[in-house]
Amino acid sequence: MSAQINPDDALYVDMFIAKNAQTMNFIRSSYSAVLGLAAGTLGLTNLSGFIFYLLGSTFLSVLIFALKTKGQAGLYFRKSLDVFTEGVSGGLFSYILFWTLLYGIIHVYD
Amino acid sequence: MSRQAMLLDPAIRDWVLIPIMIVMVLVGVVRHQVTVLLNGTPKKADLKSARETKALQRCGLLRAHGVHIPEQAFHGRKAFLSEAFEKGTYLKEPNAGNKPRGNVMQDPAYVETMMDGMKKNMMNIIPQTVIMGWINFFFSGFVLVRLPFPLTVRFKGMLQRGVETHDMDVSWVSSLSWYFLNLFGLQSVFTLILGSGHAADAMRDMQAMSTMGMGNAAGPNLSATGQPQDMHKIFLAEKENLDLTEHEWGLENVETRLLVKYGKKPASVLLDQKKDKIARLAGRQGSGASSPAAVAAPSAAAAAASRKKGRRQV
Amino acid sequence: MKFSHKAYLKPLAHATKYPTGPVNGVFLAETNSTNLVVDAVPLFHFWGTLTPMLEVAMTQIDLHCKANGLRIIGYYEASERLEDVALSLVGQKIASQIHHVNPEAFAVVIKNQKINSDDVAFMPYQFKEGQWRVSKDAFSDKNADFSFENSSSPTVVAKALRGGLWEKLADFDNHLENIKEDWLTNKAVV
Amino acid sequence: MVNAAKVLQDLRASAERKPDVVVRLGKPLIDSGAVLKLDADAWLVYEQVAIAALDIGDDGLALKCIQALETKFPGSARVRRLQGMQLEAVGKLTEAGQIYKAILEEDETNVLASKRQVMLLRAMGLPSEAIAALVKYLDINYTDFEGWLQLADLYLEELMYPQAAFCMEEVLMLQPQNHIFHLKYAEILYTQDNFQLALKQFCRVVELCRDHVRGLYGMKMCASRLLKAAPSKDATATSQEDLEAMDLLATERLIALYGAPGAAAESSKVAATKWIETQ
Repeated sequence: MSAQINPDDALYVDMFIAKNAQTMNFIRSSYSAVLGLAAGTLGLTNLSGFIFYLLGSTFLSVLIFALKTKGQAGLYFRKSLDVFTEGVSGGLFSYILFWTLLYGIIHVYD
Repeated sequence: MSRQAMLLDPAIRDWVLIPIMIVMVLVGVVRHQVTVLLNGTPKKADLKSARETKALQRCGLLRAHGVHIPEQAFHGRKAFLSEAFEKGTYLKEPNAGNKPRGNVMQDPAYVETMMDGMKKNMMNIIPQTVIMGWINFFFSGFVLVRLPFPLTVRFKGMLQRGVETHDMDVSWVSSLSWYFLNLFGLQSVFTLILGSGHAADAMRDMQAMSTMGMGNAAGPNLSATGQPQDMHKIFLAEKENLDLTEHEWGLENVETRLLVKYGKKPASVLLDQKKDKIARLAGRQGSGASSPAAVAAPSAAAAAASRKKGRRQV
Repeated sequence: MKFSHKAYLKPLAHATKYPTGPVNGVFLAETNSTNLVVDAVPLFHFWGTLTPMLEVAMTQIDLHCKANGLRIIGYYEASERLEDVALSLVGQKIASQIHHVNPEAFAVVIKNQKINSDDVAFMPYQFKEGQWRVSKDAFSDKNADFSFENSSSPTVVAKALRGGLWEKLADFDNHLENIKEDWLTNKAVV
Repeated sequence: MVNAAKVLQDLRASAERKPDVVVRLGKPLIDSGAVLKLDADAWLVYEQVAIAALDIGDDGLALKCIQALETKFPGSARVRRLQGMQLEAVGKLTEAGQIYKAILEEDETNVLASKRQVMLLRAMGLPSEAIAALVKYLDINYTDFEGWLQLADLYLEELMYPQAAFCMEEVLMLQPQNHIFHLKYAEILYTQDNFQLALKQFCRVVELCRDHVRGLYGMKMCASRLLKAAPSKDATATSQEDLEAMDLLATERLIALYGAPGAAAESSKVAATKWIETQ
């Protein structure tokens, strides 16, 4: 791709983009932990647990999109879709951990 | 549901499940504090070596951000830098090349960086091996908890190590797998407790353990084999890449981009310009025929362009 | 040259507003009167030595003067160093340009140390034998060239500046950042 | 109290020079000792208020802060630098120079001391020595764009435009997103009568920051100058047709900006619109 700077590329200052991504990761991973606790107590199993995570995660992204970035996520992330995808994989691990923990505590031990 | 309704003794929960988790959180926190302590004392880089690394950085920067400065500014710098690297003006000891290299171990700076690298690596490996050893020793031979989601049978061997039953549902897992679950799952807890840039990062542990200490943690001016790098060679290598970089000015068509931005011209104009540029590039390459690879790629694009614009041969 | 209250107040307000960098501007007088300096227009506090915006500013001031029966009569500047009262290289160039158009043009360097005190903070320069020379002990009875329209100007100005009047002043740099700023007449600062 | 700490923290992050605000917020915190509640940040606030106090000449407050830092970090190079700055503020430049030399003897790469040394030379009115010291500093700390900016200012003060242009190119490579640097570079190029390059940089300013008045003015002047001059032969120059488009765009945007109701004061609006017509 020619090294020509396309107009929008230069507008993003890498330092700020990294900061935004970091905050998103911070919010989403803590949120996923809580989501895992909820899934565990509800005793969700198999696919419903994962669907629950995706639903919760999108709900979080919509909240951030509407409230924090007031609709123009493009100002804060290179692509406005990043709000929905940022940190989802990171959050998944904590979700599974707390989900298993709670599920175990409630359903596996009598 | 065909799952066996098996319940476990709550003592397992109180004495195994929760303690492992707590221990891992505490170990993570301790390790973070120790790493902070370890690299707390920044070592005094002397002027010369700082200047050396900065010169390399300068060349890298010119290559990366050269697009922002005009043509002659770029070429002026390119000439200056390649000539300076050739002569080795930025070298720590200009005639380091031909000095017979003494035994590596005497050079204090070299030993220190090796020690430093070793310490960092140990910090990553010790806690993990200790915990795994502890878990294997105490908590093996029984099923700890059931995963709420099914896994393929292939996982059975790994997840139920030490519990040699073959008809048990794979979702029942041993304490070792609970350890792995915690290792990755506690990221969010650590970010909560230790703030964002914490050192208890599971990914790095994995990487450190896999390379067993000979990774790039061995310090900047040491090659993978740990021998002190002959800086002059690095500079010459850097000079080659610099000479190869072509300069493309980012502001070449800034006027048209501006007109498009203000809606005076359709955005398609930008695309046509890009094609013309590639065509012009191919034209120069075609006649020069310097390297076949370069000719193949652009000419393909140019062919597409010419087809669109009638039989303009490249 | 007689300085009206406004012509003394605005340059000092300009220097007080931007103490950390060099500032400059021009003086205005009526087309017909020869020795009454009625107003001052603050120009720059960013980069005083670059010409594009200087060209724009000078042309716009000319147009403004033609419309209001005024003409450019002098140039002022303040250095960022406290005790520096020499007319800078750029200052000499601009002052000479004004002098070229209007022979009685003069230049003034603001004495930073005197700004908050009650005595005169202007160090006037006149163009003599092809050079900008300091006009010795100006504003005193010995030298009739430079004086005030009303002698109480320094004390009144010093008090006004201590009162924070300088915040209302806008120069051409401010105007370029926000075109609402009225830099030509600065009505808010009188 | 929390709000003041937050504002001080933002000012530290943005490195804006607002000494009066810093002293107004910091002085009560320090006098009442409430600043110690900020634990780690307390010492940063002490340093920040000390520098601001020196800036506006409140030596008592500055000495108080430096004293507190001295007791907390005895003999630290950073505190000694503050003492050097305090001496500079009261005009004892030579003693301040000795302090900086001492710090540098201990640790050659101390950034703060070498920067203060440059500013000291500039405050003493010795531009050539300041330039030499800054060039030596930048040869080592190449990626410090503030150093390059300072060097550009020093060169501009001496009207050495080509060197200033070189420095601005370095700054652009380090900070390509900031339109102010593009603007400064454009104005230096214009002063060198390099209208072709200046026009490109002015366009870049307007591209980065839409409807930037100063950028539009620059664009208009460069375009009209190039249109008046003979069309240049070299291929990379902007084509005549682009020049006219630029001229037209700048005129139209400026008229729109000034024309908007209540956008500009009467006198400046009249002057600006007349200027646009005469170009």
